[in-house]
This record gives sequence, C-alpha cells and structure tokens, in this order.
Amino acid sequence: MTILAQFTISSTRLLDAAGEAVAALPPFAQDPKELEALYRAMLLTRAFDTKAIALQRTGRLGTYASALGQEAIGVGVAAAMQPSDVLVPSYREHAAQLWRGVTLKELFLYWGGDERGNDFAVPHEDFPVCVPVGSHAPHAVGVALAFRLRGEKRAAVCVFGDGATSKGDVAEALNMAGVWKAPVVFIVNNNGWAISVPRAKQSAATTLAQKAIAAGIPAEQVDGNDVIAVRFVAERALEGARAGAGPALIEAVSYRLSDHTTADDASRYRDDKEVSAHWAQEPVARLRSYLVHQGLWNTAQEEALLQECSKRVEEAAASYLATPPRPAAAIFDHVYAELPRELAEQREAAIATAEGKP
Amino acid sequence: MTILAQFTISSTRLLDAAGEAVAALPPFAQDPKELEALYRAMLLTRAFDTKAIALQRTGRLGTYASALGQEAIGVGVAAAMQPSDVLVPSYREHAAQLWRGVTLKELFLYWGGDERGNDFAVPHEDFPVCVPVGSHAPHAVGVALAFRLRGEKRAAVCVFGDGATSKGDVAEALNMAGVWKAPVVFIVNNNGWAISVPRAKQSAATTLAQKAIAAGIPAEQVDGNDVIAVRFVAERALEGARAGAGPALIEAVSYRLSDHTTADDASRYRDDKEVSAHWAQEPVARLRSYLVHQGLWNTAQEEALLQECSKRVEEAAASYLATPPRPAAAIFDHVYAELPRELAEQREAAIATAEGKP
Amino acid sequence: MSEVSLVKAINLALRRAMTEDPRVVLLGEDVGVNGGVFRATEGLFQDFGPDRVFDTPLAEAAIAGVSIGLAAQGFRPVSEIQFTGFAYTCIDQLLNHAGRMRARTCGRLTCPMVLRSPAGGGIHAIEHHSESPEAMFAHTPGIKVVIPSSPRRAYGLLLSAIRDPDPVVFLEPTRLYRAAHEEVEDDGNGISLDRCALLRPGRDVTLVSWGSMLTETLRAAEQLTKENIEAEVIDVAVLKPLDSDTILNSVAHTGRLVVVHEAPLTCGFGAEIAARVASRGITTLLAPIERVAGFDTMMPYPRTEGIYMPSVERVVAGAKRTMAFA
Amino acid sequence: MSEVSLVKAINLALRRAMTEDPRVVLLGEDVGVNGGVFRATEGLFQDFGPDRVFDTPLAEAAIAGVSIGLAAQGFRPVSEIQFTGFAYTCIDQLLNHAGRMRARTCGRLTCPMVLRSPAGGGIHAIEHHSESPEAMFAHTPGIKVVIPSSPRRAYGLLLSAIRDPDPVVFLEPTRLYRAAHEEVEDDGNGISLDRCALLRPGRDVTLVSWGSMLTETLRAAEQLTKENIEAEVIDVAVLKPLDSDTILNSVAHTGRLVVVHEAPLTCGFGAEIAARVASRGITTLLAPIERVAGFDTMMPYPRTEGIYMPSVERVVAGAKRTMAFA
Ligand SMILES: Cc1ncc(C[n+]2csc(CCOP(=O)(O)OP(=O)(O)O)c2C)c(N)n1
Ligand SMILES: Cc1ncc(C[n+]2csc(CCOP(=O)(O)OP(=O)(O)O)c2C)c(N)n1
Ligand SMILES: [Mg+2]
Ligand SMILES: [Mg+2]
Repeated sequence: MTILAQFTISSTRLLDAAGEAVAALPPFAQDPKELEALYRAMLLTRAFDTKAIALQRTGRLGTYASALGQEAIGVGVAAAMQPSDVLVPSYREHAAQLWRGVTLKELFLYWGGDERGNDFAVPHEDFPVCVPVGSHAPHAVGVALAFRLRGEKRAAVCVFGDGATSKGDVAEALNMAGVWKAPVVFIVNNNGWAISVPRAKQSAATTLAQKAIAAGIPAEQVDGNDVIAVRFVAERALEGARAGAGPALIEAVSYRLSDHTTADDASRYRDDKEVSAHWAQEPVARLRSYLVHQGLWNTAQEEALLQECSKRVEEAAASYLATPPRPAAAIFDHVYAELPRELAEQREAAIATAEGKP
Repeated sequence: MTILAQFTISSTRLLDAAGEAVAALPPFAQDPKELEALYRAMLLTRAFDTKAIALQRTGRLGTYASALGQEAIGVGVAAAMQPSDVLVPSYREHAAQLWRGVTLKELFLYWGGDERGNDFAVPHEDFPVCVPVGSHAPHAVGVALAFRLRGEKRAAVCVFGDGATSKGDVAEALNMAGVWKAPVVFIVNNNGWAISVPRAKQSAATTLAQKAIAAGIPAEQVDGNDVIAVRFVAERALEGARAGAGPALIEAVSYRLSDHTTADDASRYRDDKEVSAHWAQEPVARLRSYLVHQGLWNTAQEEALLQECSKRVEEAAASYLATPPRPAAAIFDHVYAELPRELAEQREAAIATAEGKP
Repeated sequence: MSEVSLVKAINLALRRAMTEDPRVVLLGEDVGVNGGVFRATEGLFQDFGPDRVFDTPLAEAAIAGVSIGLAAQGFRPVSEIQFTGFAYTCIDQLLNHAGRMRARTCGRLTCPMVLRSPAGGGIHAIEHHSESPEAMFAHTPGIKVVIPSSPRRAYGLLLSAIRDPDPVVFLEPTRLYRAAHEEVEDDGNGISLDRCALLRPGRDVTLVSWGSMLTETLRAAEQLTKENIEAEVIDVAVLKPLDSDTILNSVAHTGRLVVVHEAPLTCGFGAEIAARVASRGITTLLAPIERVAGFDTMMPYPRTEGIYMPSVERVVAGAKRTMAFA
Repeated sequence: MSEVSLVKAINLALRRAMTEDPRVVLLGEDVGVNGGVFRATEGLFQDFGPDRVFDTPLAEAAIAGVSIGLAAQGFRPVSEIQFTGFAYTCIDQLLNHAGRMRARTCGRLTCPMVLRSPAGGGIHAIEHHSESPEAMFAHTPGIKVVIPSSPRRAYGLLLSAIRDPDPVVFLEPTRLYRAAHEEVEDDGNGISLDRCALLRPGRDVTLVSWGSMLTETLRAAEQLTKENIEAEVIDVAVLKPLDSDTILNSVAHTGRLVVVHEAPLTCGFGAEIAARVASRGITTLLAPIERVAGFDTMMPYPRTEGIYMPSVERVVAGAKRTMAFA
C-alpha cells in the first residue's frame, strides 16, 4: 500500500464564548473602530431581524428567514470583501447584504414580495439572494471566471448552508472552481440544521469543510460565532483568490437560534435545551464582552446604538410600507429586453383585467 | 488552530507491470483455477471488443464503447460480487456484465440498437448500462437501501468513469449512501480520459478516491490494471458493505487504450506516445506473465483459449445478426404496464404506417 | 366521518397505503419527525418508524434517483419534493430513467414510484414556491401526471397513484391544502387514473381545468348562471394519460371550450387539450377555443402575484367571449 | 462562396461572433482541442485560445450555471451541451435563474447567454442521444428557443441568438449537421428572431414544422403536388417568442393546418400552434388540425427508431386527411 495523499481540516477560533482572546488577534482587531464597525453591523442585522419578524407576524411581510445567531458570518465575510468583489448569497445573509450596501428598505421590499428589493443601487453587481438551495454556487464560479478572464483582481463570494452542501450543484461548482482556479471563496453557513434535518443526518462527513477535498480546494473550519475569526480567515482566503491562488472553502460553524423561517415551528423537531445551550455561544454578546473587557464599549454606547439601530429600521420599515405595489403592467417590464408581440397582447389583457374589464 | 480531521488515500498493487508479485497475494490467488477464470474472462471481453468494433466498422453495429485496457476492472469487480449482489454499470463495463451472466448475444443486441439486449435472463436484477453519465449512481443507492431495509446481506455495485465524478448526481449519491450506510460500493473506472478531457482537467483533486471524503465514505485507490488487486480490494469493500459497514469507494486507475467510442478519433487530442506507454501496463499481458512465470499457463493453452473465445463471439454475433428487429408495435409494448387508450390509437397508426397505409 | 382538509386527505391516503402495503416507503426532505413542511406526512414517522419514513439530505435529483432504485427492487417509494420549484432537477431522472426503465428493459425492471410535490401559487409564497410545471411532466413518455382538486379526489387519486405499476408525478395544489375541506371516507377506495371527472353539467360551454384553478372555474360557472349561461365543468385530474373522450363528448354538446390553468399560457397543458379538440372535435365547435391561463412571465413576487393568477373574472370573460361568438 | 454543411455554418457563425465581440466565450465538454464531438467548434480553440474557448468538467447543470454567472458579468457565453438528452439537468438553471434573472432584478442583472445543443433523432444513435425537448424550453418564461433548418438559417439565427440580450436555447438538428449543404455567405448578417419563415408558398394546406422535420415536410409538399395539392410550408425557426401571425395568415388562405414535429405528440410544441390557430384562426379553418408527430413513447433504440420518426408518408397522409375533409 502506497500513500498517495493526505488531508487535514483544522479550525480557527480567536475569541472564546466568554469573549476572551484565546489566540493572537489579527492587526485589524487592534483598531477599535474596526471592531466597533463589526459590532454595529451585527446589532443592526439583529434589529432588522426583530422588525422583520414583527412585520411578518402582523401580516405586513412575507415568510421570513431569520439570521439570529449567525450575524458574525455575514458581517465577518462582508467585512473581508472589497467593494469590487461580488457577493452571491443565500436567503439568510442579510448581515452581509447590509454591510455591502443593500439598504434596509430594499431588504424589506424583497421579503415583502417586491422585485424592487433586488434592484440594489449599491452593490450593483451583487446577486439577489438565492432561494433554490445551492443553485447559486455555479453562478459564483461564473462571476469569478469573468474576473479571471478580464484579469481583474476581484473575487466572488458564495454563501450557502449546511444543507446546501448535499446538493449536486455545489459539488459541480466546487469542482469547476478548482479546475479553473477561479477566484471564488465558498462560505458554508453551518447553522446545524436544514429545516428539521440536523447536521448529522445531512452528511456522514466529519466536517463540511472537507466537501472541498473532493474538488482539490483548500478548506478550513472557523468558529462562526467569532466575527474576528471569520473576518480573519475570510480575508486570508479572499486575498489568495484575488492574487491568483484559486478558490477556497470556509465552513463557518454557528447555530440557528430561530425557527427555520416564520413558517416553521422548530419545537416540533428540536430540543429547547439544545437551543438555550447555544445561546451561550452567540456572536453579539461574545464580541460585546470582549469590547467591554477592553474598555472599548459601555452601556451608554450600547443604549445609543440600540436606539440608533431601531430608529433606522423603523424608518426603513415605514418607507417600505408606504411604497405602493408595482402596477399590473410591471410584471411584463423585464421578461425580455424588448417585449415580444405575443407578450404585448398579454400585457394589455393584464392591464384590462386590473382595470376590471377582463 | 485545532485539527479536526485527517484523511489518507492509499493505493494497492499486487502485481507490477511485468507480472511480478510485489506483495503477498490474497488466498484466492493461491488457487490456479481462480486465476485462470479471471484471465479467461478478460480475454473473452477483449474478443468481444474486437468483434464489436469490426461489426461497427462494417455497419452492422451501432456506435460502440470499447473496454480495451480496462478489462481488469470489470472482471475483478464482478469476480468479487456474489450472484445476489446487483450491478449498476456504465456503458463501458462489458467485462463485468459478461462475468455476471449477461450473454454475448445480449451485448451485441444492446449495442446493435435492440432493447432486448437489456432483457437479461441472468443477472435478472442487474441494471442495464447507463448512458447519461453518473445518473445511475443514485439508483445504486436505492438498490442498496432496498437490501438494507429488507435486512438482506447483499450489496449494490455502481461503476462509473473519471468524468462522472464531476457530476452532481454522483456527489449526491455518495452523500446519501454515507448518511444511510447503504451497502453500495462505488467503483471509479479512471481510464484517464473523458472523451477529450484528460483527468487533470476533470478535477483539481489529487485522486478521485477523495471524492468520497466529501461524503464521509472510506475510499482507496487500486491499480486498475492488476486484476488480482482489483478483486482483492473490491471483495474487502463488498464484504464490509454486506456486513453493515456501509458504503465504500474504490478508484481503479487504468487507461483507455482505445478511442472513446467508434465515433471518436483520439488522435485529435491525445499523443500516441502516451498510448503506447500505457500498453506496457495493460492487464491481460500482466496476468499472463504471472501465470506463465508460475508455470500455470502455456502457449498451447493460450492458443486454445483464443480459439474458444473467438468461436463463442462469432456464434453470438451470427445469432445477433440473424435476429430480426422487433415489429413496429413493439415500441408500445412496455411504455406502461397497461396500454392507455390514447397510446392504443397511436399503436394502430404505427402499425398502419409500417404496413404502408399511414 | 368528518370534514378534512386536502393535506389531511393526502395524509390519510399515505397512512392507508402504508398500512395495506409494506412495500410503500416515504422519503423526502423533512418528511420524518417534522411530518413535512405542510404536514402531509404528519405522524407517519412516529407510527411506521425510520425504515418506512426517512428524511433525505437536501438533494432532489437523488431523491428521484434513489426512488428509481428502490422501485426497481420492488419497493413502492412515495417521495416528496418539498416544492415543485425544486423538482426541475428531478426531470432528468424522470425523463431519462423512470419513464423509460420499463421500455428499455422490455418490462424486466419497472418503476412503481410516486413523486409528490406541492404545486401552484396564490399563497403569497416567496419566489420559486408557486410553480406549475405539469405540462413538462405530461410531455414525458412513460410517466403519469395526476393533480387532485379536492380532499376526496386527493385521497382516491393518491391511493391509485401509489398502487399504479408505473411512475406517477402527483402535484398537490398548495393553495387548497388547508382551504379545501370535505368529508372523506377513509375506505381505501382509489379513483381510476383513466378518466376525467365531470364536476358540473351544463349545456352552453365546457370549462376544463384541474387542481386549484377549479375553484375559480366553478365560481365562474356559478356567476355565468346569473346570465343564463350553463357551464359544464370538467376536472381533468389525470393529465397523462389524458381521457380526451370525456372532454370531446362535453364539447360535442356545448360547442364551446374554455381551458383554465395557472401555468404560463405557452405550451401549458391547455394547449394539448385545445389541440385535441381542434382535431377530433372541430366540427362540434361553435366558437374559438379560449385559454385562460397564467401569463408568459415568471410567477411575480407576492405583491403582484394576483395580477398573474387567472381570476374568476377572466374565466367568466373567456366563457362569455365564446358565447358572444356568432 | 461555397457550399457548407449545417455544422460548418454553426462553426462560421461562432467564429464570426467571437471575432466581432470579445465578450463571446465558448464553453462545454470537448469544445476545446477536440472542436466538439460534431466539430461545431473546430479550430476555434486553436485560433482564439484557452481564454475564449474552454473545456468544462462533465457537469451540465454547472455549465448552465457558470454561463449565468458569466453573462451577469457582461460576457456572452455560448455553451454547448453535447446532446440534448443531457440538457435536462440544465432546466433548473434555465427556469429558476436564466429566464428570470432580468425580471427578478428589474433589469439590473441580465443573462445574454446561448445554450447550444444537438437535438433530434434519425441518426441511429445510442439511447438518450436523439431527444427533442423543445416544448419544455418553450414553456419557460424569459427564454427564447431557436431551431434552424438549413445551413444558411443556422448561420443567421445563431448570430442573432448570440447578439440577443436574453437567454436563448439553440437546438441544432443533429440529423442535418452533415446532411444539409447550402451556400452560406459569411457576411455577419443575423436573421431576425421575431419571424417564422415561409419556405414554400401554396394555396391548399399549410404545413408547419421546424428543424430536421422540414426535410420530410418539404418532400411531402413535393409529393402532394403530384395530386394537385399545393402545400404552403412554414419553418417556425423561433418557437419562443412565436410569430403566430405568419402561421395564422397562411391558414387564413389555405384553411388547413398540419403541424409536423419529432417530439412526442402530447404537449409537443405542435399543441401550442394548434391551440393558437384554434383560437384566433378557427373561422378560417376548413378541416380539423392535424398533428404528425413522434409517438408518446421514448425514442426507440436504433433498430426501431424508424417506426417512431414521422415519415414523408405520414405527413402526406395527414395533409390528405385535411383535404379529404368536407
Ligand atoms: C433546492 C431546494 N430544495 C428545497 C428547498 C426548501 N428549503 C428551503 S431552506 C431548506 C433548508 C436549507 O438548509 P441549509 O442549506 O442548511 O440552509 P439554512 O436554511 O439552514 O440557512 C430547504 C429544504 C429549497 N429552497 N431549495
Ligand atoms: C450527462 C452526460 N453528459 C455528457 C455525455 C456525453 N459523453 C458520453 S461519455 C462522456 C465522457 C465520460 O467520461 P468518463 O466518465 O471518464 O467515462 P469513460 O467514457 O471514460 O469510460 C461524455 C461527455 C453523457 N453521455 N452524459
Ligand atoms: Mg442550515
Ligand atoms: Mg474516463
């Protein structure tokens, strides 16, 4: 027997659950402003989350997927990106979208069932969230390939969940990215559950990072509740990708503290004890403890920030609610660049019906 | 950084290219009859191959995929199977099919374009060859799951090529097999090429065995030109699967000595030198040398065997050529268990057209 | 006997089928402990155990492919694709394998499987959760396509689908899951898969539809009576194989046909029905064939979904156009 | 100017498009050094290099998905799916993404991509290599579907497809790749994607077809003249969006319609054409609409493929039935 290849999957954590540094922190973490920015972004996401659920419960928003407990993944990854990079997200990455410049109102519009929520002014090249699980992975490879072909120092970032790693699309995309050395970083938001299917029943793989071994792509795991660690490993992978080192995969391990969506009732399949145990790990309190211990944060600042966030969220929500739906004709506006004759007739019919004369 | 998991891919070879034993041979290899059976099966496959190509060249067979150089994979794997196991093969595994009991005539009928070539009397539960690359992998998992659910000590064997490992179906199937500990053994016939795409451009993975790491399935590589090694590792994996140890993947490394199919011209994309170099590795000569060195085989026996094989192949070919095509109505015979009214009308129309009165 | 919802009727049929035939197994995402996101499999994992009901990893193509393997081995897999918008990845397995396994092997291997999936819009769901791809499946040889329109029909049709020796795509109108209630007798009686159902007799115009659009179609029929137009309403129920005769016979006496469906107009199943009537029934037609269907756009996001969905008004208008025709 | 085969015309159009627009890139299995299994991309890798023409690993869904990413970034990917029987795994990407990217983002992101694939039977190919799924693509909003029937039309239609700002599924009749020869001027002129082509004028019956079936259809038209039946022949060419007017105008003066296609009858694109004529053109119809199509079976293996393929005789018989109708 000859040994042909060996692989190791390792994990990075810089802050422990109590917010104590357990390893040397990266340079950016020496800058209080940087840390405060990460903290503010996580809190804003949580405020959006709370409001979105409230709106849904009162029938003013559609089914909504909460990011509760996974804010560090979106924020850490987005903070590691350059504005010129492109994000290809799943439906649970509000945190990353907000950091990238998608507005709160656009997010409300999207979850409220209005296509204009995807028409971001900024970040203009980012993809809308992807609902068919894992099907966006090849898009990110295409985007990355475009960068490589144009010789641009940019990278694509594709985020998907633990369940998505079982999907053929993801495996095909990882393999193509590997063969073409495409500048794309895949982030697995492993929140432990795919609706009612726990991580253990999703795959017999010890880690989800090792999915990348099948594609010959470097992979690692990171504590997804440690925003400093997430940003650190994501930055490293992104710099490599932009510099031509090819793709990478990062499994960020966190936990879905909420139901899968507002349409789900996790108590049917998940033990509350498991949930409460994970509250001790959640990323916002963790970074706050660190900031407080470092004397970089106090209750007054916390109060002010909470107020600022809820104010911004309330304003955005009000503006969303005040936005009338698109007119009937709008559903034909962007089917094709130019409206074909047969569709023009259908458009007239739709308008007539809307006006009560079908 | 904490290390979470480590993986090793190793390779097995028992006979070297010259047919010298480079490691202790397994018990079955102590029995001359066993070795002779393996040798005879490889030679019969090669005889079939030669005849099939001749028939195609003279317009009496359809496009055909030669197994030249990969006979040890099919024979070694099939020899490791129990009759009660089920084979789910790709289109290049004539060797395995013949060992399993598919007749030469049935193979000619299939490649000649006649569905009756899939209606094996033996092995009655084996699948027909799969043409859409990789799409049969989940079928094998379903078959294996059926065995497990019924508590039967049987295993499914799924064979596919190096190119197939890039297909999402294969990744999804491996993952499900891993989660369900399904008794299935996946065999990658890595013949170095997927039509014109060389192994190196198919995946950045160092080995194809490591595709299984993504699914948490044990994997290894074997010298696919060493029929003794192939049977040895396949038997080990199959015994484990039947005993409840779950699935396994074996990458058998061989080489496609022929064009991809009779429709292909490999000289357009492949250097002849590469091909001739691989002739030094091919499995038939390798086992012959071993048998001869061991005094188990001589030229007289070789002569006799060659004649016996070509006689069997010629008889089967003649019987295939003497088989008239199915009547027009036959294309409606097995669309459904019962012919729906709308199809009954179409059937009448087909018969009328065939009789010249459309 | 009590009133049950359509999703409960599905649940009753699944329970009945599993009880009467040990070869019936259920698989899909969240069909186990969770009982399915719509509760179609509620209680079945608890009562039949992990060897009869199993959650799958998130991989629809493999769900279809594994079902093919199970079916070839003599099981009767009933797999759930959580939403039809995620069943497109199953088309390759259905078309290249399930639909032709019997023909390829001259009957040696068969595929008695059911692929269930909630379909259609009108529930203000997030994008990709309101698809109606029935015509794509109906274009696939060797497959049967069934769409129930009421709890009782869902119960009987699903039982027949599970007992059928060939692959069946069974599309359940999500909009009716809880909206439709009806007394359903859990008597194990299936409903034949070779006949359309006449839901309402009428002499003036034939309205043909299936699934949830029968709600609008029947309401339209009611409204039309106010104008002394008696509409006959047919529930296709089994799109493939199609019972053309029932439709042709109806058009033979009404002379007018309106087909109503939610899928985009172009190449929707309404086209097939119209084509058959335009061939066999043309002499009986007194007016142009009307199709009231979804537009050739994607299903809009919830805020404008209503613009897309064929409405009672559109059906009424379509019927009147055929009546107005001289 | 010399005669070229249809596959050579495709090759010329690809070369022309790549020369005029640096955003055009080709990807697919074996499209590089090998020039494609049918040689459609022959010489292009050698002349444009690995950054314009690249072989992909064996993964059709990802080929479509990667094309979407490239297109959203402003490239004009032209991807080849080696045979249409392997394009079913692309349907999810085309339907859930390519066809609606523009609508989902209100035009912010678009999908100017072409997915090319050899389609159809009659070449005695091994199973799964003779599929005709055009109707499935034509049922997909936001997609255009084009099928050429001759070298000249292949050249012009492909150029327009590549220049089109929206996703186009371009199905190339394998049977005509080498069989069809014609003088093709490599002048860079595209053929408009909003019109059907009238191939042959006639007063008695309208024969509508597309792709390779036009061979049988035109031959049938020839034979019919012997019986003094003058058939008008229309090449649909662009199935989506469909130019109904050309077809309706023809039927308006012939009064008779026969649609010919190779795909299975049920839910084939012929149904859509029949349905439109049965709605808008019914008053002009003098006879039932005939569909001469493949049967609702899988494409049989080569030995009995001929039973399945619509023949000249079947087209002639269909046309005569419409003429015989009084
Ligand atoms: C292809 C596909 N199948 C099924 C669904 C229904 N569904 C929505 S989310 C989900 C679970 C996804 O789990 P995971 O990938 O872990 O992401 P998470 O929701 O946990 O963030 C499922 C099954 C879907 N959206 N897409
Ligand atoms: C899904 C699919 N895509 C494309 C093809 C066309 N094709 C036939 S064989 C082949 C290469 C397969 O390579 P590999 O898996 O290595 O098997 P090999 O032929 O080398 O034994 C391709 C692309 C196919 N049959 N199925
Ligand atoms: Mg998850
Ligand atoms: Mg190969």
